[in-house]
Amino acid sequence: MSTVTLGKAITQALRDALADDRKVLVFGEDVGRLGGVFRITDGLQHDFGEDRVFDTPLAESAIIGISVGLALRGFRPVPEIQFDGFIYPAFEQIVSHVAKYENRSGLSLPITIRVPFGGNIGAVEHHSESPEAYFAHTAGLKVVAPATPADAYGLLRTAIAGPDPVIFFEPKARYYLKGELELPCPPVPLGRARIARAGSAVSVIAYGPMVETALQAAQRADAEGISLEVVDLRSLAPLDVDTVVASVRKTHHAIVVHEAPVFGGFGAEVAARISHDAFDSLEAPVVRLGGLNIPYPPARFEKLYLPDADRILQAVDETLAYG
Amino acid sequence: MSTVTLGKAITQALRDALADDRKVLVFGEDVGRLGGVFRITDGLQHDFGEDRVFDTPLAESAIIGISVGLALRGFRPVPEIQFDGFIYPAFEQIVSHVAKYENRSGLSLPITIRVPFGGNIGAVEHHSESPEAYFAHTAGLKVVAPATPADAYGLLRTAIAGPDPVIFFEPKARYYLKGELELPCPPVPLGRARIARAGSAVSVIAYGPMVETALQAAQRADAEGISLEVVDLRSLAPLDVDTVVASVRKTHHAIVVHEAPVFGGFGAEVAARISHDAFDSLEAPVVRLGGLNIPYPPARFEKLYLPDADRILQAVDETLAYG
Amino acid sequence: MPQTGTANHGLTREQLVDLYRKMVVIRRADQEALNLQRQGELGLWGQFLGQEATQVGAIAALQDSDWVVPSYREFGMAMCRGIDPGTMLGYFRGLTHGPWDPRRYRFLPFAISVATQVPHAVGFAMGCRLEGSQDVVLCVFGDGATSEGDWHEAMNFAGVFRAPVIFLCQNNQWAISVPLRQQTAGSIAERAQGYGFPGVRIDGNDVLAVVGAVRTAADRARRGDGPSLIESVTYRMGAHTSADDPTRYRPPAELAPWEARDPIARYAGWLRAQRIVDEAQLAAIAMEADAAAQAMRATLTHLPIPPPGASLFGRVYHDPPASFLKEREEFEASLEPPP
Amino acid sequence: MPQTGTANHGLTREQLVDLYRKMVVIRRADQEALNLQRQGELGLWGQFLGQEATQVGAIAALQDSDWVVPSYREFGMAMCRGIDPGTMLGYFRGLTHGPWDPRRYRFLPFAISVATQVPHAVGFAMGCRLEGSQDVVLCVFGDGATSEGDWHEAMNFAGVFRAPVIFLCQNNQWAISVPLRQQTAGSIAERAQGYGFPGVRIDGNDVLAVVGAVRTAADRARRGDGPSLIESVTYRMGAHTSADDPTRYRPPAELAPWEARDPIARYAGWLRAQRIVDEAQLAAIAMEADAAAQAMRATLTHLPIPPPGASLFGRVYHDPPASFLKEREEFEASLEPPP
Ligand SMILES: Cc1ncc(C[n+]2csc(CCOP(=O)(O)OP(=O)(O)O)c2C)c(N)n1
Ligand SMILES: Cc1ncc(C[n+]2csc(CCOP(=O)(O)OP(=O)(O)O)c2C)c(N)n1
Ligand SMILES: [Mg+2]
Ligand SMILES: [Mg+2]
Repeated sequence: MSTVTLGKAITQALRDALADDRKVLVFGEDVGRLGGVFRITDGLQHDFGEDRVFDTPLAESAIIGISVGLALRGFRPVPEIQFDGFIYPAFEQIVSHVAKYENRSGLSLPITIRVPFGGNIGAVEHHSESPEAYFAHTAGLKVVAPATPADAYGLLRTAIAGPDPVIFFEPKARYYLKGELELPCPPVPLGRARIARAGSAVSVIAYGPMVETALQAAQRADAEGISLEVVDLRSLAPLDVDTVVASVRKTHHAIVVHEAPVFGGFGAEVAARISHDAFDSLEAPVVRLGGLNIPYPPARFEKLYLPDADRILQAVDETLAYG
Repeated sequence: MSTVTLGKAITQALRDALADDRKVLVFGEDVGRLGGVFRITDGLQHDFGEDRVFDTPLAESAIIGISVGLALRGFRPVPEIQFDGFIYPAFEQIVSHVAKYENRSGLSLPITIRVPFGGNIGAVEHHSESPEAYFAHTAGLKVVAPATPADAYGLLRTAIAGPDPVIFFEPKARYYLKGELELPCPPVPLGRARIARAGSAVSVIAYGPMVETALQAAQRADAEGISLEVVDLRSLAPLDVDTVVASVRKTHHAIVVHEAPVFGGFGAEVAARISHDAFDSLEAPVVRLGGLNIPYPPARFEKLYLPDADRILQAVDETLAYG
Repeated sequence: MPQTGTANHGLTREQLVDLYRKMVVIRRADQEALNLQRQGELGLWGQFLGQEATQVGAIAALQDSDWVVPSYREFGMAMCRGIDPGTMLGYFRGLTHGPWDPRRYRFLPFAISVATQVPHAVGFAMGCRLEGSQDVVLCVFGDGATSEGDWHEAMNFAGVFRAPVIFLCQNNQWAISVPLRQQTAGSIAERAQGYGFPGVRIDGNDVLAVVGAVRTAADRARRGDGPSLIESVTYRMGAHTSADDPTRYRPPAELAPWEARDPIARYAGWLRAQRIVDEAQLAAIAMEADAAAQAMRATLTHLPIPPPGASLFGRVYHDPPASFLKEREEFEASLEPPP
Repeated sequence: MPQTGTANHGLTREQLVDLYRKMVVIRRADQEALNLQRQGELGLWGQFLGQEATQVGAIAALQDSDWVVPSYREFGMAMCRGIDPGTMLGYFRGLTHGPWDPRRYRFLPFAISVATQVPHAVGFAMGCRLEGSQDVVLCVFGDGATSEGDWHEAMNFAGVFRAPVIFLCQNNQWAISVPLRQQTAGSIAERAQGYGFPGVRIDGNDVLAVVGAVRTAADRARRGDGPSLIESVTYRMGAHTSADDPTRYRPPAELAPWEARDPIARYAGWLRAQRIVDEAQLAAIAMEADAAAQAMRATLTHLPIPPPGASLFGRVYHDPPASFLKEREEFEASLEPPP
């Protein structure tokens, strides 16, 4: 049993995947000699060679496009998109091919696209986006967003070893979040949510970077004698509706939280699903928390844009006071 | 007062916009001499010249990218994306620039991106997509989808004359739908939904091609003595929540329908909003109807994939039978 | 435009005749597919009339172990790879997105989104190189495709990674209604040097010129010397697709000079002059082509409609989520006639 | 690498000295910005150390009525256009996404997404041409940007529409940790001919060579003869940004030869040799640069934090929907301290 950061857990998962299967390839912009702008691939090129861990030219559409070709040839590509905001040039390759090529060819496309996502890092434009809803709405993709080092390791291993394409969103603001990681560990299946903290009064449903925020809120609520249950979705597509609905049927109150703007965000799917499946059990409307419906703001204002423990606790009071 | 098809109404809107403002430019793939693969721009190059109506090379990202530059220079670009499935290569330009450039520069970006969208035309892959949810979730964009010739004309004129970027989704399967168009007509504002048919038992909320389908269902329901209210959103962003919620508060039952896959689709936003704002008035869970959660199927199967009047009527029975 | 080269690239008489046979057979199939579309048996058809030399010559220059990454107009190439044409037409009949097993024929699915297949070909070729395999990849696209960003990114990657790929542009002068001069002010073939590999422009209506150029490029790739770009200059004698009306944009005078360069007539003349074929053989090949076209029609018109459940849900995921399987069940249940 | 050309492009003594002054002033500002970042006053800083000749020379070759479309590294160019550096640094302090009015300085906002500004420049230039205006557009990007699809699509459009645009590549040899040879196997300058217009490679550390090349391209564009590509060969002497550590990937030996080609030292030597400046002038310019840097620091550190409501909601739409205005009200209300 050892304590590692979320970032190091991802590095370990890549290292172990490269060691276990010579078909695994890691590539992208600056992932080689530099080891990635977040150092996630640090040391991998040195240890596995330039054929298996390599830098590409600056072209995201091609990075994903060659991943399709490499997968069709029998490899397991694990491309990195340097920042969330730079996945957009690859959108056509992802939506028209990564998501649909199996359906067209009958062939397996074991591609895992790693994307550091989310804000709270004081960055300039395009470096703090949360584009997960675009991909969750795209049939044929699996979309994952871990919140802990153990899940980051386990879910990434599962994604890379699996036969289907996965968009793997890494909460970049949590790369230094520490947690326990015991290796070898049992595989973490995709599509299974996790009760990050059991509670009884309100279900707070989150994923990625917001799980930690929800846990902070839960701790403070405890002090006020309010027991929050924190549900960590882990995987957006497939979505573990059963776990979410079971939690809400227990608490009768739900808050969904993510960093992306609320309008049309993934929280809408979760809220719509809860409102439908737990209709007779809800004692208050499902509350959606998220970023404001504006482009991601300058760094000095991002704390006003993003949900935090205060806003979650406010929502808790509202939902409990409803009616 | 005259009867025109939806397609011809759009052609007329483009013609009148070109005539009224010499800053308006119409361009894209095959929109010039050919008049567009759907003939929507038929005759415009002949009448307004090759400087104002022109063909471009085959590159969607550049078609949108030059639109940004032209708008910054003071023009009103009205680029056409030939089919829904080919807007993806332009995704970065739309999400990172069309949506955000005003916020960055303080300058107006009067760009109207025309996109024939939706299925039911027996086409090959990539020609029947419904990508509206991607854009509705993108702050900074306005997203419009008309259902009638009059709205197609009025909303397009408003979009082109307005100061902000608009993604204008044209229901291509309805290009031949006939309706009344009286010119000159008062401007149709963006963000105002329309009660396409008044009713009392269930609110059916739709936009674009599914409005006609909803009206067909309403007619059949009438025969069974069930009165459906059909709400035509017209604009997805901004969304006219007041009109939608007012309708549901009247009928206490809601069905949201679109062609796009249900999971993470725009119906999730509508359903989540209704479930929240009309929580105390709903007598049954909001039902979402849409495409299956799979890539758009081969033409021979599209009728099984898309919602139709039967599925709407089934949902009506379910929601009325609830509880 | 040069005359048909006399270099026969060491092809045997049989091989030389086979090039002719294949061109005649695919043209006849193309014509039959157009008939089928007009008779309502196909939703759409995109002719390759006039481009037979490029399609037959390119495949003839490859080894069976090599791979082909097509756009949507390479039906003739697919036939040359042995894919059954009647079954393939199931794609244009709207029965399936993927009528053949790509591994069996080493021929990837049609790519409708222009130029998006080019990076696939490069990645595939990078994989061949990583394996130390001798396989090379033929990547085919049109003149319009060279304007897309994906085309450029893939060309540059191929140069950097010395991928064993042959970029074959079927420059048929048109991208739907847009003529080449409005597609680019530059030269397609000359672009290759900007990526660090050779580019050549060839007479795409001269089947032997195509065989020669593709073989040279394939040898180069197999040697490990990297990619090549071939601009095969030809002409789209038909409409863009059955949904298109070229009379709206194409000057009629444009066709005559290209008819004079018809790849099949030219090659037949050369074969005759070389006394490689006689009229009897030519007539036999024509009959063979008719028979093949009739067989294609029969296969197509008897294609069963695949089961909806498998067609829609069967190949979306290799490891389908439980929720997805549930949706499939509900879908299939909904198909059963209510009791 | 040639020595500084003797051709002074008909520049007056004052103009020749001004080129030097500007290079010194922007370098000093660049250094000060790095200090400010290290002192925590800026979130990020991207040095342009070593690229002063290209930045100063290019702007000097334009008319004030011309437009500039930058990437994120053209801070020096922006200063040459008269934008206040202290205010501009508000961008890197995280106060605003757009610190200046693009129309006032004819200088568009920084473009962070690599190469995405290139089609903007082409569209803008197409607009100039449609208006029959004499304005030309200078579009600036790095060597890495040439690998992006947008770059290619924009180059091709510029050729087809004969847009009055100058493509200026600041080839500083690196794209973060990726050296040019891994970025492309070809040549950047040579790519221009594939798009139908001229491309040249110049010594980007020779300010007079830059003035000459950009002026030639601007004249050509103004004449209506269309675009040009200039590959300005220079070197990124600093880190990619303050977040980068080049010691992880850059061979130390690489720097010395480029230090020997320092654009300011070289030009100073030439000015001295030509007896255009004396030591007193050089000293005065150095003091002027110090003063400007101090002023920049003072402006930055005193920049007010703009009001949140206006900063976040004020420029998203020109015609904000009612629902959006309501969200803004709720947001602003939430900022008020609870009573
Ligand atoms: C990305 C994309 N944009 C637009 C289209 C619509 N479209 C289909 S074929 C075509 C022209 C292609 O021309 P070319 O590359 O020369 O190939 P050809 O059809 O002449 O063989 C266009 C614009 C498409 N299929 N994909
Ligand atoms: C589309 C996109 N992908 C990746 C990045 C991350 N990134 C920022 S700068 C850079 C390298 C750019 O190199 P170059 O074009 O040579 O310009 P330079 O920084 O050397 O001036 C990268 C990869 C980005 N900003 N945009
Ligand atoms: Mg063509
Ligand atoms: Mg560089």
